[in-house]
Amino acid sequence: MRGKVTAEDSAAAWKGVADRFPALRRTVNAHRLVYLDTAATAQKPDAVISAEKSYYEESNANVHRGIHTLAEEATAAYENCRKRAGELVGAPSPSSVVITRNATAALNMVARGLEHTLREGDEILLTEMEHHANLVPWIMLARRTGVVLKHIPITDGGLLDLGKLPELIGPRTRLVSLVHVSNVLGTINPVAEVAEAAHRAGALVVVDAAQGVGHMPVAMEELGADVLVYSAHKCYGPMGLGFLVAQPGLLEEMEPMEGGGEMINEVFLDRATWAEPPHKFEAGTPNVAAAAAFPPALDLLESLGLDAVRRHEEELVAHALQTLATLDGLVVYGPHDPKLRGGLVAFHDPEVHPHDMATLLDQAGVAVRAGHHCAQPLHRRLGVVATTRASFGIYSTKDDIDALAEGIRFARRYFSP
Amino acid sequence: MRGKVTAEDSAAAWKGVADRFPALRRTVNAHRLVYLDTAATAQKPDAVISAEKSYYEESNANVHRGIHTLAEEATAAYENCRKRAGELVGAPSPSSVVITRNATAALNMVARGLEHTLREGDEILLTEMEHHANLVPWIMLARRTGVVLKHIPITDGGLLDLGKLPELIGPRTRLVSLVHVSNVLGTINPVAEVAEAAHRAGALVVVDAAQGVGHMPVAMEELGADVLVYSAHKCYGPMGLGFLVAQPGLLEEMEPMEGGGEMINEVFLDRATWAEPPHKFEAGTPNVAAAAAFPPALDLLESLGLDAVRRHEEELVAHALQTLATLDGLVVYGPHDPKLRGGLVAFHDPEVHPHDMATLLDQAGVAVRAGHHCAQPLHRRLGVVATTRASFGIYSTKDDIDALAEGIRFARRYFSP
Amino acid sequence: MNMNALDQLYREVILDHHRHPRGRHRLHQVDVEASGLNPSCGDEVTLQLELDGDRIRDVAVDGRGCAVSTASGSILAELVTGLTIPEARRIAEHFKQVMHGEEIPDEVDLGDLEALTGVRKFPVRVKCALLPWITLLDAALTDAENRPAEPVNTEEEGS
Amino acid sequence: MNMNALDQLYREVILDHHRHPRGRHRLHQVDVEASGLNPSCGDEVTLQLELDGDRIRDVAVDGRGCAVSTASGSILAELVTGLTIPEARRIAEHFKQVMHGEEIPDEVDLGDLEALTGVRKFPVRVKCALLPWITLLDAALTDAENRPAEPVNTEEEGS
Ligand SMILES: Cc1ncc(COP(=O)(O)O)c(C=O)c1O
Ligand SMILES: Cc1ncc(COP(=O)(O)O)c(C=O)c1O
Repeated sequence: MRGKVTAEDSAAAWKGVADRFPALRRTVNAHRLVYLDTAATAQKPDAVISAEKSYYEESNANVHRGIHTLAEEATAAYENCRKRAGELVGAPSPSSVVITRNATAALNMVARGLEHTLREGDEILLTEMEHHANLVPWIMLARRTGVVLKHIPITDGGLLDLGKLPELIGPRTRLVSLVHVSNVLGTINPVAEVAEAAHRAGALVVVDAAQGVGHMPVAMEELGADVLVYSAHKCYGPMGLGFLVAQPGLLEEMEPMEGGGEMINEVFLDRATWAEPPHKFEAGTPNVAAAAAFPPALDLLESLGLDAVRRHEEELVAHALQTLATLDGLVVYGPHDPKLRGGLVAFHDPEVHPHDMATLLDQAGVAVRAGHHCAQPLHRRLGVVATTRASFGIYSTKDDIDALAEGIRFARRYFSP
Repeated sequence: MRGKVTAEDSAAAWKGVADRFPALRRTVNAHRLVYLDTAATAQKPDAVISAEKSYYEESNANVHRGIHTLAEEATAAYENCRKRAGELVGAPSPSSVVITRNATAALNMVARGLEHTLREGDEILLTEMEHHANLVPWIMLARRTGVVLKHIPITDGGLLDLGKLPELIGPRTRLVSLVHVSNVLGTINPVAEVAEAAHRAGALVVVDAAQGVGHMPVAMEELGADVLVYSAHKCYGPMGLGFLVAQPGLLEEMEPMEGGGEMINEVFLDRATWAEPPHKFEAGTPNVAAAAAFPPALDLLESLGLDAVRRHEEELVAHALQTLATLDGLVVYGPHDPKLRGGLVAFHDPEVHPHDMATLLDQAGVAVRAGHHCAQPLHRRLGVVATTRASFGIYSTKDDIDALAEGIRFARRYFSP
Repeated sequence: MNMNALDQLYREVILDHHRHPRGRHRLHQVDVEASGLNPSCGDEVTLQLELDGDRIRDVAVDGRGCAVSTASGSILAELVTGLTIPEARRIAEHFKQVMHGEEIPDEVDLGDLEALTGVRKFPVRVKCALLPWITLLDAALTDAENRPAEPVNTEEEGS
Repeated sequence: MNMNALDQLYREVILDHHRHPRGRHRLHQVDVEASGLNPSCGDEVTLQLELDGDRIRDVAVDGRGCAVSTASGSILAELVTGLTIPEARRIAEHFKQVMHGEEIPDEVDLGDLEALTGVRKFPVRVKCALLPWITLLDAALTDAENRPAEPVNTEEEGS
């Protein structure tokens, strides 16, 4: 992160922040849009949208190889994104930031990239609350290599059961990969604590920070992350853009998952050598337009102050927990303490199935997500196949949450016999 | 492709087509921009730019899983892109189209996806004129599996030396992957002929159509392609979007390269099953914004008529070949007959190194590409480390080519002792 | 609230089937059992058929799902009981076509199923309505020609 | 044409070095040989040093590249001949800093190299100017402490 903002600047920036998001001005089924699906993808501020437009209107070109003005401008925009995206999470340097398609691609790159360092019987430790993006790449890796997957269980309160760590981390543990903020429970995990145990055992620590970055201050050093991944689209940036940030040395050790242009040093018909990281992981024409459009999202977040962003979401979660508690029988998942939670709440209504709930809420303009949220094992653990999730962003308000509660009440009435 | 356009409609569409590309209105070093780098990435028409903007301003959401209006709109836009992108190349059905990051990602998916069907000693046939995107994934595959790579040589005239085919394709040949239009020589390869020989030997045919699609009619059936890949950004569409199109059955056979959300059927902590194709190859949040922005590019191409687009580029190439021939000593690569060439010309000036050439041309507002164009083995074959390439699009004119020739003359004067 | 759209989706008969699902009984004899899953949302359904030659003597439906998929399964139990396998297949095919918005070639009486066609206004919910029917078509009826049951994925069918 | 910018890049001395590159001779004795490559554009350079203790007695430069990299190699040959290894390292480091736009901590006389600083206005060309110097720094001088030569990649240094 760059320089801190003053309290006054931050307050000024917060004023009318929702007005900067054009999509929030639309109506849905004749209601104002109440967008509570930020955890799936955040809405984009006008500055992001116009930056992408300007890029295409002015500097559109392929990067790196080009010796003409547009290509230079495009390259500068692309590399500026790398720098800013790294700064946001305390990357050691711009060259430790790989630009990817999304967080999912980044996690797959890590799994494929470290495959050659892993042997049958080596252990990888995950958690029971992972998103499929941090499960399936390792399952695929285990199939290919015979690596053994273990999982930190969760308590009934929705926390990682750290008491189990000593028996789960051992000399065979080579890597621990865990989610920073659960996209279902909301739990903000004590990543640093897990990382310390992992590092003591000589294991690498990978952090899936897809739900944390842009919603609270995140510093990979503090988390003890050797690798941290996130997606731009979940923190107000464009789609088609994600990041893999690594501590020095690791990218050198990793093998590239994909081959092609831009990632090579020398290519012969039958052999090739790779460029230095981060380029060796960026095969083909990158999404320069998205890269050009991300920094304005970071400018906005910085002007608001990430501490203030976190406080805002914490207040919203507190309000949501309180409000949902007034609805008899509704089961809310995850910790009760808003301090331990990111800006989202998943719940189950015994009377209304999540799909019906989402459809009914949509009729009232309230956009929530229903389903397993790419966390089937967690839902199995919770004993349900689907939940309804409301998730918040810098533009969310208590009114939005009240509209949600109102919608749930309506749905219950609608379905009551 | 959809319905044919009439000659009059097409003529009307061609009028002022360049005006639809905002980037072409800019000046570079006080000259009008002469953009001759379309083969690296095409400029975008206003309709594409505004479609991406509208998407973000109105329907921005994550796809598939969402039961709310924005998510439905986003899903519809995404699936419409799949349909249109497939129709452009004669895909058997929308479900045979995988949406990827770019052509490079698509080729890597094919190599990784078929890996489990290949054995040490099996042969893969490529050509000497491939882009790194169609070399490096196979080199990586060969390293992992012991598959043997062979290459169709090129003649001094820049054509595939098909006389060598009989000795190169044999019972061990499992796959032939070749470029449709060379990004350096310009050669339009006789893909159908190669495909026939490949199919007789029971080999699959993969076509890298990155330089063909959007520049001439392309039908995978006619080419004999089992798999065809291309990038949206090279045919006037947005960045961060590519396609892998396959004949029925093949996607079922291929393993996914990446795991994560959206691509699964059931996930347990230690195992998972995949969704049906094409979804099984689309892990994580896709680039919906880019998908929403591509169809307007296709609308434009269809209004111009792809036959007319091809004629336009053929005329430009003919003019370029003629014009460059007036420059003493300039070596132009590839076939002499414009009918055999796509819309690009690479050349080498013995007096001015390509980098210097590109820099000098840029001072005159002329954007060309200098270097090996991600085809080092081909350049080795041509006996140079770098060439200068001018490439054309629907907005290019003979004036642009004249400006190029003028620039080359200036560069020669500048460097002459 | 946009009552009209909603009430098209959740017609009274749907809500009734949802609240009082048919086919939730045990069969005397299970000749065929097949399960279906909507991977994107987690809805599950299990169908059991009791056969008498090529006639479906009884149907049991179980599963976890939304009002739409529950009602659809309930209607299935009601509608298919007593039909021959070809008759059941005809209804299922027909319903699938209707839900995919295709032109309907011939007249088939859909009975209560007619009420489910309102779901077409809600594209993402179409797969909820189809889940039991796809399971019937792709697994149960095919198994009625005696192959071992395996779960089917209806994802691409419904979205 | 924007002559001013161009003439900043291709100053007369650069063009002269380009047209008449120095160091294109054979050494009596090759103590160190190192090659560098710009993968993005294909420029290649090979440096040979003839050493006398820690003093560079003679330098030969060979390669294929643009005017900027050719001139830069030529200037290198001229400038470094006769220097000690630490002196050569100091100039190379200094030039690298200058070309990366860093604040310059101490005064170093760059001689003809000064003329190459105009390349900074052309960011993508900076790596052309640096190729011989990075090759000197990362390979040749280090090899002067006796490890076997291997090509270096200057890509990330220059872009
Ligand atoms: C022939 C050819 N194949 C493949 C590619 C790779 O395309 P992309 O960089 O969009 O993945 C290119 C463009 O660079 C190309 O010209
Ligand atoms: C915790 C978590 N990890 C990973 C992802 C995957 O992000 P993406 O789909 O952008 O790759 C998500 C979002 O879906 C998520 O919530």
